[in-house]
Amino acid sequence: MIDWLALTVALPLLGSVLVAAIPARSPGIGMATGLLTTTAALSVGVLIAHAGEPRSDLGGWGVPLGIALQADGLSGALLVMANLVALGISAYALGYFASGLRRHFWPLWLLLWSSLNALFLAADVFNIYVTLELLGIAAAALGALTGGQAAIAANLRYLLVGLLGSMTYLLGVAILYTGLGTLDLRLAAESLTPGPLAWTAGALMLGGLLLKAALFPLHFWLPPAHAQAPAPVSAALSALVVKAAFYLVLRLWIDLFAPVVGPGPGILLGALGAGGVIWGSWRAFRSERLKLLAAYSTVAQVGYLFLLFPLLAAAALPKQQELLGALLLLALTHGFAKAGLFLSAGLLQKHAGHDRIAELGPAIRSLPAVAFAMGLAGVALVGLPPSGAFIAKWILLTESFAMDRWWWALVVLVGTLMASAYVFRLLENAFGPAAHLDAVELGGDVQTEKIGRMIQAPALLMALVAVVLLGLGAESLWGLLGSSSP
Amino acid sequence: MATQLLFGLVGIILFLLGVWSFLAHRPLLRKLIALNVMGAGVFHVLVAVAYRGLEKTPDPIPHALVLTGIVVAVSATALALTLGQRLEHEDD
Amino acid sequence: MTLRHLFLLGTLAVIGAALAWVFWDAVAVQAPGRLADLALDRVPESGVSNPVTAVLLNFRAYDTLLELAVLMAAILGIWSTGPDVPGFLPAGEVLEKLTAAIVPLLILSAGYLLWVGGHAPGGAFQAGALLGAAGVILRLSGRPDAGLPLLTWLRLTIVLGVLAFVAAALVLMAAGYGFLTFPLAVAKWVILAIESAATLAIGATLAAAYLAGEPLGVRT
Amino acid sequence: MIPDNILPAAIVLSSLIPGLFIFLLDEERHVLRTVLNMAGALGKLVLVGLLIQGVYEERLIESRWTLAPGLDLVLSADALSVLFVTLSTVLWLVTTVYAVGYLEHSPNRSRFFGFFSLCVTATVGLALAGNLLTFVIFYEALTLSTYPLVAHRGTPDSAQGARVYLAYTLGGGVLLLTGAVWLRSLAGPVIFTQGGMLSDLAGVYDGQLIAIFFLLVGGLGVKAALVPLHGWLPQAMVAPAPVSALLHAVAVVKAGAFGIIRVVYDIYGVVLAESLGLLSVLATMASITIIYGSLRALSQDGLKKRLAYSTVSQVSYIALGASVFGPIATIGGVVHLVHQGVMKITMFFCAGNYAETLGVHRVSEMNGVGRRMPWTTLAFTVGALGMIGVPPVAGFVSKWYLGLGAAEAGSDWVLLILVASSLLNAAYFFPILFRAWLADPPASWPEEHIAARRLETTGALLWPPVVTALLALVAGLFAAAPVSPLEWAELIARREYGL
Repeated sequence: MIDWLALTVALPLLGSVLVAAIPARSPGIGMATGLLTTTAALSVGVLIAHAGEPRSDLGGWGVPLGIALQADGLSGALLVMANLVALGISAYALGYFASGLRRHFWPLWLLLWSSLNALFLAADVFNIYVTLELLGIAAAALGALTGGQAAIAANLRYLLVGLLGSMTYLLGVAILYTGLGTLDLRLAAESLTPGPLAWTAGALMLGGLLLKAALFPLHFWLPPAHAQAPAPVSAALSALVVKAAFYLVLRLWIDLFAPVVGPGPGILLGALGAGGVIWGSWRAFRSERLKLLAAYSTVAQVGYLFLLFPLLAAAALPKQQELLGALLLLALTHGFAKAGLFLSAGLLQKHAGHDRIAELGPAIRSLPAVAFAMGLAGVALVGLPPSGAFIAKWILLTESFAMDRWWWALVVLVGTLMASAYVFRLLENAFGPAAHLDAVELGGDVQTEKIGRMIQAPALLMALVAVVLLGLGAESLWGLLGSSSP
Repeated sequence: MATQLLFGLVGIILFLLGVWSFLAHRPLLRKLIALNVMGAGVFHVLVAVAYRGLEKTPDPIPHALVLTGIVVAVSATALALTLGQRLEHEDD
Repeated sequence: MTLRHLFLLGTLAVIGAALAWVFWDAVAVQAPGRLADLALDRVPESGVSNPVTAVLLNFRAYDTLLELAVLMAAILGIWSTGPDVPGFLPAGEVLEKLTAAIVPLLILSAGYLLWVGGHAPGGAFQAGALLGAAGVILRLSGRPDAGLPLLTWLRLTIVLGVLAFVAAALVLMAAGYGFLTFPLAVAKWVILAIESAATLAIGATLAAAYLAGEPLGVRT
Repeated sequence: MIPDNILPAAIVLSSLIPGLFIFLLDEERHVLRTVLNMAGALGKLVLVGLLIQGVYEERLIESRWTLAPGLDLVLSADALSVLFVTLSTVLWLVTTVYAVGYLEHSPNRSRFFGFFSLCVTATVGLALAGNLLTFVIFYEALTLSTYPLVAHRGTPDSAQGARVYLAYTLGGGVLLLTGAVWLRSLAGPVIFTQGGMLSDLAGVYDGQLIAIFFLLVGGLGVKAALVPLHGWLPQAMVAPAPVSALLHAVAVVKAGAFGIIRVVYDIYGVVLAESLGLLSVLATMASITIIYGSLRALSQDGLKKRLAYSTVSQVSYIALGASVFGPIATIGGVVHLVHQGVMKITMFFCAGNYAETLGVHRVSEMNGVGRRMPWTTLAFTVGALGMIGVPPVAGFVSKWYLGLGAAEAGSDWVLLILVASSLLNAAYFFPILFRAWLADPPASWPEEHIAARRLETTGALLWPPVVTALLALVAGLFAAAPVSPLEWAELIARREYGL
């Protein structure tokens, strides 16, 4: 029998082994692996849509002795999103990296991909730790790929902070095992009772993960790391890696801790999320460089996601389902949109030789497709219709009014205005005197590259998905969530 | 029981010492060492959990976790050291 | 000792107290057996008699697979930062002799640990660590390549662990068993094969990591 | 024959699809681009014809698409939406012709016409919106699709104008959104219903309903340029003339005014709005805007600036009509939606012609322009007289009904406002007409681009204003004819008041 869950993890592992052994063949093997992995992920999605919640007991031992993989609507949707985005990033990377970096990029990239899939399917708290480390190490290595001093420094800090997070998480796991005698999420959820154990384990595990999810004020490491990485990596870090950490927080929160710790922590997370929305948007608005802007906007977007926690905690089941769908939709939209934005940024940087927003005008105007992609991505980040983020925000706003918690709505509205400020500060460069790039405009020394059509496609496609597909076709998400309710 | 608690408490103390020196010191190398101390602390706790008295074989699960954890920590440390070294090399 | 430090210390002290209390509480409760008895009972079905190895290579083999991937990620990351840093001076006579004596010993005991891991403490990681140590000693004694093969072969060696693991899992899956499910009849040998591959990979990886870069240099 | 559950969607798509294709066209494909534009415009016109017939027969015409559980995108046609759809479709056709002529030899035309089509798509969608969610979606889409048109020229001051425009409209959008979600949290899905749909909440949530009303009207007032939310309108004058025409006559300001009508009649219901005391406040805001706009127009020398302030003033007649209780005032307000559109677009076309042909941008440069460009100036005169309210031009009909309605409702001060504003209109339009016809032309025009041959300027520039001027006359002369805007407005009023 074919274990699709296991394959989504095993295929990229195998691919990574192959490209590591035969670097010369990296692009070919890499793309092939990417296609196969995405197919496996899509099959998992189909399984969820038809057969409910697939689960596979690796080694056939069954929990609590063995480790299980499992998927439900929440993880399945994120899994599919992650794989589609990763596939787009791979296609983009084909044209982006010179052969020198290529042979380093592919094996690490496939390891990162594998760890992402593993995290979305994880059902065992210790296995989550191992996977997190794989993710963190691959991500930091990829981020430092360009070898620049700033890049290395930023990603070393990123690696260390990540370790601090996972060590804290691991102590939480140890405490949890001491008290409950199991590492499986479901079993733990069944036997966990309110009390000091739940509080301590929760504080340690969630605290560690929040550091990786870059929830304000634990976001300090993110902007330099994401801004310094090569564009395809930045896209993966912002769109997927942070999402994976966030997903784990959400998963542990819904399944394990929310039922036993009361409303307090949820409100705290919401408040920090609000801080992230405001601070991240403000810094994005102040950023001189495009990639830094995109990185800070990620801090803000993570904030939005956490805004829903207090509402989730307070809502009754049908509403909770609705909110969970909105949260999921917001996360998916941001995944595609942010990837699109970073990939576009990378092309502009290649074309213009820099990413100083104030001087990007000519480059933007000479690449209309890229400008369009950025525009669409911007629309999705602000949460304007018809993007998926708009639907999600509409639900979030309605519920926060309906539940007499209008102050969360206020944060969203302010955040929306700030987001439009930083997005359009960027987009207005698309209008101006007719575009022709010459060395003078670019300050002489920097060398610019011609940008082919093929490499522009992934960015545009992802932005389109974020705005059109997730905007008009989101309804099925709630169907997918179906039974997988908190 | 007492042995177990002793190991556990030592583990917790080690962990907190690690946290302390991670937060209190700027140099990245010291932060890295601090992380390894934290790791040692967690592994102590796990080993303590595994202990079931002298007459019974200890719980193999935590032991396995510790082994895995050690390898993971080593890998991360190796990468971090290399990155740090690249930094210093560029500096001088 | 600034105010900030004092504050930090205070907080940590409080957290420590809380942790200690919870740990005490949890241990005293002695959560029904935890997994110990369950695991020990089923060791015979795992194909090895050493419980820890049974957990590592069978019950929780998935963790171990990912852990080997972590090692691989680390070394690939190290290589991506650039070529290895220049070696040390050749060793003096004493160290040279010592090395000549120790390295074979290390390799020998690595083999022993690998084999004994099946039924007594030991296994791939201990063995791999010894091999890695051998590499480090060679490096310290002035061998620029730390006794590692040429890069082409080295690449094959460091992926060997993951390769063996995934290959075995996929083959057995194709054969109709679950992913990472080792039928008892062959379990012992599958595990031994994986462990041997892993030992080589771990040893090579640790030694290569010590070079802190991609060993592009031609051998001397 | 197109089924009734497809028709509204088809009307929206008939400009969306050409627009998307136009984006993909290379800059040089002028012919193909024009063909696509005209095909879309004419196709839309035909579809709208079918729609009018259907609504007249009171068939249920509705397209529905589910976005999320309980959130539907609804496009449906009632008498009011048909009026707005028809207006924007007809004027889009004319404006397209004009724009093709106006933008000849200018760069980035694919981008321009792409967003031009999106803009009309948004307007039509907003006209057909069957519930508040759909309305908000297209309202924001309108902002997004007009921004690139305002910024199109890429000069520093057009960038500045676009920035201001965006700041105002996005701010307004957030107000509207807030009101919309708040209302939904109270009332569930907000479906536009003739006579209103909030009556059963009245008495329970009065306070919140009032707050929500002002959030909604605040959001809509930005686009409708209600004082003090009008600041963007004069600034947006930097846009090319066809865009100004569109912004002022069809798309943006009309979207705001149309939204206010929807809120008053189809969400709150005129009775509830009256009983909550909302109408009088709205009437006051409208009156202030009318007077203020006219006063500012007096002092403008820039022709487009003067027209802009006149728009500020004129559009508020619509809000005024909506805020005076009684069917007759309603008729006046609703019909002005059409009349102001036809007349104002004429005047902007003419302003564009003066600028393009002779380089005339200021009133002070218009001496004797009537002799050089008689047809354009004739069209301009028709528009101006209509704005003042001189019979038989359409504007007279609007003001007449507004006046009657005010009298009927017993609010005489509204009559005073009408008289005062008409005098002001005269005060700032007659000088222009006087210069244009009676003063002697200068020796040479500022910069004459297009020499006078058989026509005073290119055909593509000349015919649109002439046609729209004729429309303005016809709408006035045959106001009593069966399918005139007035008749249709009466139909709307009857249905709103359930007469």
